[in-house]
Amino acid sequence: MGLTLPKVYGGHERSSLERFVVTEEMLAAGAPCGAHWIADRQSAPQILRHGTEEAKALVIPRICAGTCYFGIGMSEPDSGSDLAAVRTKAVRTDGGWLLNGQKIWTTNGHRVHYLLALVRTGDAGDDRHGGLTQFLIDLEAPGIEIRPILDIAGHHEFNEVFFTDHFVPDRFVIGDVGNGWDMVTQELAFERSGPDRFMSDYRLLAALVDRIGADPGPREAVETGRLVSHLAALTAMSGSVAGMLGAGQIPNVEAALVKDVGTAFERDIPEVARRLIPIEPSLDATDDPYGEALADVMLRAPSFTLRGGTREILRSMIARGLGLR
Amino acid sequence: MGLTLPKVYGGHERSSLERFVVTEEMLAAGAPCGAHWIADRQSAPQILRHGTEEAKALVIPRICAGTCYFGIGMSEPDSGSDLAAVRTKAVRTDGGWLLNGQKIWTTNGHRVHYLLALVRTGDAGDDRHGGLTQFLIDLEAPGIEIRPILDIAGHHEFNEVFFTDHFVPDRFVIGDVGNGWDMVTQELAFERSGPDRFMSDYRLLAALVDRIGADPGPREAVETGRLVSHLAALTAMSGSVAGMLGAGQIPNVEAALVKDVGTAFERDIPEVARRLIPIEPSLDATDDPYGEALADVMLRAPSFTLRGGTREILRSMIARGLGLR
Amino acid sequence: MLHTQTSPARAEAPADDFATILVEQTDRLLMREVTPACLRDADAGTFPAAAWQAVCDAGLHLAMVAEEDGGVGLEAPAAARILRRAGFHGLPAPLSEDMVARALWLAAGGELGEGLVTLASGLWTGEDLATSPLPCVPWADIAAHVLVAVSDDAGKRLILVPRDAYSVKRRRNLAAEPRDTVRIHGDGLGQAMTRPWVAAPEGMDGLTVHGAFVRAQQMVGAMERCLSLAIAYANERKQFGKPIARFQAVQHMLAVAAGESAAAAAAAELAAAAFGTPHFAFAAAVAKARCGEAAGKVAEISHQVHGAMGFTREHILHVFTRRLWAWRDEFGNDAHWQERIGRVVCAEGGEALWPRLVALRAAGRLA
Amino acid sequence: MLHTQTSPARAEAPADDFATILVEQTDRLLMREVTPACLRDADAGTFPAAAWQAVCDAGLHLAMVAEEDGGVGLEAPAAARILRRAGFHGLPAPLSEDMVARALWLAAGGELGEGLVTLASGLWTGEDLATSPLPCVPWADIAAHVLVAVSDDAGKRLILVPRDAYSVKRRRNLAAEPRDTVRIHGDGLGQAMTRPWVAAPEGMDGLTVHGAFVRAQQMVGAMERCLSLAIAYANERKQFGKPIARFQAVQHMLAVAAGESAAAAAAAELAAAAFGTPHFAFAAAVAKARCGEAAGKVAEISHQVHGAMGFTREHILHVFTRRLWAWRDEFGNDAHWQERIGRVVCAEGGEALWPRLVALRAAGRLA
Repeated sequence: MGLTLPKVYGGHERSSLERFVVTEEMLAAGAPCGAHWIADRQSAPQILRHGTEEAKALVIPRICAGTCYFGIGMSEPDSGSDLAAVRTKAVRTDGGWLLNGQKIWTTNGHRVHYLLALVRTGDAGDDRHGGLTQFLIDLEAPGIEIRPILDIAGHHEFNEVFFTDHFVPDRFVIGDVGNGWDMVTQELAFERSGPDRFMSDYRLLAALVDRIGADPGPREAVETGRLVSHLAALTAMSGSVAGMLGAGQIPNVEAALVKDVGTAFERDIPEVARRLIPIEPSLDATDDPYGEALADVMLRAPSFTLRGGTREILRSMIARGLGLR
Repeated sequence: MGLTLPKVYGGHERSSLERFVVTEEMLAAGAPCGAHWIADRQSAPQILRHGTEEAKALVIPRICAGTCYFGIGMSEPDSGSDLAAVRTKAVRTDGGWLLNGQKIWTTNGHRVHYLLALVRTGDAGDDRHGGLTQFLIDLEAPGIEIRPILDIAGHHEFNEVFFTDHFVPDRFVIGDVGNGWDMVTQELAFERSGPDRFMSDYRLLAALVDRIGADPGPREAVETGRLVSHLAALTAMSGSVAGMLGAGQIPNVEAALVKDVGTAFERDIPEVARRLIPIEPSLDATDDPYGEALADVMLRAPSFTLRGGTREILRSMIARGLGLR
Repeated sequence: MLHTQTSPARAEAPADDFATILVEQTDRLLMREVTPACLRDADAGTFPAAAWQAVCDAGLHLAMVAEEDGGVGLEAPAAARILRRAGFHGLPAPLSEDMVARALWLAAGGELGEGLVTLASGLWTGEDLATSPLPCVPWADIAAHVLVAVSDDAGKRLILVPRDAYSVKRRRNLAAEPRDTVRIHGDGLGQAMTRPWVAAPEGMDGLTVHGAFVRAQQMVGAMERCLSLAIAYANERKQFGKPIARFQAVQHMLAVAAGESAAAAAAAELAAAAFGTPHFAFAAAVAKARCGEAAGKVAEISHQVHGAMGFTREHILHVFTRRLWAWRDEFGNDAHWQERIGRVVCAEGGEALWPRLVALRAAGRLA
Repeated sequence: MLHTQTSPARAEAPADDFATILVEQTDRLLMREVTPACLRDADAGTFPAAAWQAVCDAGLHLAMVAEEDGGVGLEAPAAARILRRAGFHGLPAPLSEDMVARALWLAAGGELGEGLVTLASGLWTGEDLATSPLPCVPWADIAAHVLVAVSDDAGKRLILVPRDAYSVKRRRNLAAEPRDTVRIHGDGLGQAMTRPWVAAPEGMDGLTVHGAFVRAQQMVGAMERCLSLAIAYANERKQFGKPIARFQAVQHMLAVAAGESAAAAAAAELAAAAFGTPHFAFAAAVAKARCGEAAGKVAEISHQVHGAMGFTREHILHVFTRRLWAWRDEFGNDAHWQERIGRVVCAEGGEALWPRLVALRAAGRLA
C-alpha cells in the first residue's frame, strides 16, 4: 500500500515498476485485491497530480495506511462506454458545488469512503469532451444514497450511488474545472495496463497445471503451453507500459492494447480449462476447490471485457492510435 | 450439367436439391468445378428467369451441353463490396446499348464465352440501387479486351475485362432495364449458399483424416471431430437453403449465413491441419500430395472470405436480417 | 434458419400439424407459467411445482411415449421442438430428463406410474453401481426414480431405481439446477426394476448419448433466447447518440452469434431426425459437440452486447447464459464428443467420411 | 509498442546508440537494395546477389560475432532488431541463418572464411547424419557450409559441413525461398569440421532452438509490415463513399492484428534478451509459439482488409504473408513449441510457473 506515494504522506516512493512487480506477485499468489486497491492504483495518483493540498493531506496518508478506500464514479445508466454523456450535474454554490444525479457500477460502493466522480459542470462543446470536472466525493456526507446491485453470481460488488443536493467543497475539486475528460483518460491508462487486467484468473491456470499433473498428454501440453506463451508476452507488454507510466508518459493506446490482449487471454483460460479437465462446475462444490475456482471464473468472465472500458471502446482507441482515419 | 434446367433446352429438370446433392458429391470426390460451373450454378437460372427467348435459346442448350462457359461481371476497381458504385456505363443506341468501362476479378475471363454483367443504365436514385441493368455479354464480340491478373500463388484465374463501345443487342438485356440490383441480389443467393462455399477444401480434411490414421491420439481425435461436427451442421444448413431456393424463395439472409459460417469452416481446415501434422508446405513438394494440397489451400484461403461477398458485407446483411436497425 | 423469432411457427424441420399445434400450446403454457418469480424461486432452491404440474397436465412429459402406452406418440423431431421451447423459456424443471427417460423405459417394455423420472449418465456395470456414486444426476432428490444404463456379462439393460433405494447429496450446477450425487443403498438394486435394453446405442456412452441429445435441444432454445434478448437490447440501448445496433461491431458480433446458433440448431435437428436409427449415437455426438461449442460463443456475445446491464441478477439474460455454461459441460462436454466423432471418423478413413455424412443426413430425411 | 512505424527509431528494448545507428543504416540499406525487381527475381528463383553483397559489405551477417573474432559484437537484442528489419523489408536472402550459424560456430571456437553459412534444424546423432537426409535446409544449394548439431556418445558438438560434402535436392517454401533437402556424402563427414558445443541448450531440439529464435524475429518484422500496409490501404481505399478505415469492422480487425503483433514482438524481444542465458531455450519456445500463432492471424486480417487487391501478385502484400505462412511452420511450428512449453510447465507444477516467468523476464532485464 502506498508503494509509489511520497514519503511525506506516509508512502514509500518506490517506482511504478516496483509497484507493478508487487502487484503481479500478489495476483500470482492469489492474494485478494481488497477494497483499498482502486485507491492505490488510480485514485491516489490522480489526487497527487491534480488535487488541492487539503485533499492530498486528507486522503493520501490514509490511503498509505490502508484505511481509506475509493470507488470510481465514471459510469452512469446512460453513459457506460460513452463517458462524455455524463449527466450528473454540479452547480456552483457558496464555497463549493451542489451535485444531483446518479452513478452506477460503483465497485464496493457500500464499503468505500470516497469516490472520484466525473461530473458535468458546463457545456460539452464541439468535441463533446468539455464541461466535465472530477470531484472527490465523501460518501459519508449528506445527500448520498447507495443501493446494491447483485451480479449474475448473486454477489454484491456493484452499487448505484444517488446524489441529491450533495455539497462538495471547493477543496475537493480535483484538477481544473472543465478539465475532467483529460484526467479521466489518464486515470484509465493506470486502470487498463496493470497486471490485474490479465491475471485475475491466473490462479485457475496454476490450478489447471497441477490438475493436469507432471506428465501431460500432447493435448494438455499444447493447450497449456499456448496459454503460458500468451502470459509471458503479456507480462512483458504490461511491464513496458508500467515503465512508460513511471517515466511520466500517458500511454493510453498502449494501455488499451494490453487490456484488449489481456482480457482475451483471461477469457481463454476457463474455456481451455473446461475442455481439458471435464468437470461440471458447481456453485457449491466445496469438496473440489478446482471446480469451485472454475465456476467462479466462469461467472466472472463476462465482466473481463467490460470493466475498465469495453473491448469495443478499446479497439476503437487502438485503431485511432494506429492512424486509421 | 444442366441438371435443373428445362428439358426443352436439353436440361434434366431435376430439383435444385438434386443438383445440390450432385454438387456435394463432386466436391467430396475432389472433382474440379470447371469453367462451366458458374454458368450452371447462377447464370443459367438468371437467364431462364429473366432473359429473352432469344437469349435462352442461344445459351441454355449450350450450357446444358457443357460447351458454354460464363463469368460474373459484377466487381469493378472501385466497386467491390459496394456494388451500387458500378460505373461501367451503357447508353442507348439503335437496337441495343453501347458499353464502356471495366470489370475486374472475372474468374476464367480468358476462357469463358459470356459474362452476365451489371451495368449502369441510369441514375442511382435515393437508395443507390436504381439505374442498374444486367446484360448478357458475348466476349467474342468487338470492343472487348481481356487482361490477366495473377493471384498470390502465381496462377491465372482472374481477369480484367475492358469495354470500349461494345455493342449489346436488346435481346441480350436480362430482366427489366433498371432492375439489375434486385436480380444480382437473387443471383448471389445462388452463389452463396451452395456447398462450394464450404467444401472447397474438403479434400484436405479427408486427406488429413488419412494422414492421422485409424488410431488417432486424443488431440487429433478432438480436433478432427470438431471439424466434422461443423461440416455436418453446414451440410444440413446448406441443404435447407437449397430447399428454399428450390421452392422459389430468395433466402438472401440465410444464404449469407451459410456462407459466413461456411467460409469460417473452410479457413479452419488448413489451420487445424498444419498444427496436427507438422510439415513445411512447399510449392514443389511433388513427392508429397498431402503437403502439396496443404500448400495449395494455404495460398487460396484468403479468397474464401472475399469471393461471393466479403465476410463484412455478409455480416451486415445478416444483421439487417436479424432486425438490427 | 435465422433462429431469433419467439414464435414457434417458424419454418423448421417438416412437422405435421398436430406437432405444430402442440408446440404452440407449449409456448403459451411456458410463457404463462415460467414467470420471473418462478425463475427467481427456482434459483433460490424452490422446485416450481405449479409450473411442473401444468407441464404434466398438458402431457408434455409424455411426448415421446407411444400412444399405445398412454403417451402422445410424437416423433423425436417434434418432441425436440418442445425441448427447444423449454430451453427458450428457461423452464426450471426436468422436462427433458423425464421425457426421454420415460420414453426409453416404456419403449423397453417397462411399467411406470406418475412421479418424476430422471436419468444418470454413463453405462455402468452392476458391480460399479453397487459401490460407486452416480455423479450429477439432475433433480435426483425430488425424483421418484432414476433410470440407469448397465452393461456387463448379463447384457445391456436399463434399471429403474426408486427413490427409497438411494440417498442423495445435493449439489447445484452453474444455473442452480439440482445435480445431485446419488448413492444406491447396499440392498438398493434389489428394489430396482430391470429391462433388457435392445435399442442401446453402440459404444460405452450409454445414457450419456440421450442426455447429450436433450441438452443439445435445450441449448438451441437458450441460444435463440439469448440472441433475441441481445437484438432487442441493441435496438433499445443508446450510446453516442444512437442505438448500439447501429454500430458495425455490434452488428457483426450478433451476426456471428446468429451463425453459431443456426449451425447448432441444424446439428440438433439432425440428431432429432436420427433418433431411433443406427446413426443416433453419432448424430447426438455431433449435436452436443456443435451446440456446446456454439453455446460458449453465443453466451459471450450476448453478454458483450448487454454490457454491464446483462451482468446483473436483475436482468433476465443470466437465466439463459448460466444454463448454457452448465449444459455444455453436462452429459459430455464438446471436447468429449469431438473426440468420439474423431475416433469414429479416423477409424473409418478419409474416403468413408463423406458417405457417413450423407447417411447421417439421409437418416434425417433432409436429402 | 504499437509496431506500425516504418522507422526503426521507435522505443523498444533498451539499445545503445551504436546499435540504433546500425539498425538505421540497415533500414536504409534494405530500402535501397530490396526493390520490387529484386523480390520478383528472387520469387522466380534468382538469388539476389547484389543485395546480399551489400548486406555482407555492411557486415550485418557479422552482427553477433564477437569483436575479437572480427565481428560487430552486438548484443542479441540489437542483432534481433536487425533481423526484424530484414523481415520488415522482405530481404530474400539468408541473413538470419548466416548471422546465427556464424556466431555459434565462431563462439564454439571454430574458424570460418567468407561464403554463406546456413543451419540444419534438429539435434542429430553421427550415425543418423550418415544415413538420413537433412530436410528443409535454407539455401543449402548455394551455401558454402551447413552447420549441424550432433549429440551422441561423443557428446554435444557442432559440425560444419562444406558444400562439396553434400548433395542437394532443391525445394522451395510457400514464399519461394530455397529449403533444400541435404544428403551428406558417404565420406562427407570426414570433410567436416567439428567443435564441442558447450553452450548447447538443454533438451533434444538442438539448432531448432536457434532457428526458431531467428524466425520469430523475422516474423515480427513481417507482421509489422503487413499491418503497416493494411493501415495504409484502409486509409486509401474507398467503398460506400468513404475510406474503409472509417468502418468499425475494419478498425477492430486491425486493432486485433495490432494486439497480436505487439504480443508477438514482446515475446520475440524476451527471447533476444535471454540469448546466452539458461532461459534461452524456453524463451525461444515462447517466442516461436507466440509469433507463429500471431502470424496466421495478422496475415489473415491483412488480406481481409486488402480485399481482392491483396490477393494479386501485383500487390506487395503477398511477399510478407507468404513468408509468415512459411516461417511459422519452420524450425518447429507453434504447436511444437507450445507442447514443449506445456511439458516443462506441467513437470514443474503450478506453483513454479510464476517464478519461472519472473526469471524469464529477469533474464530479459525488464524487471
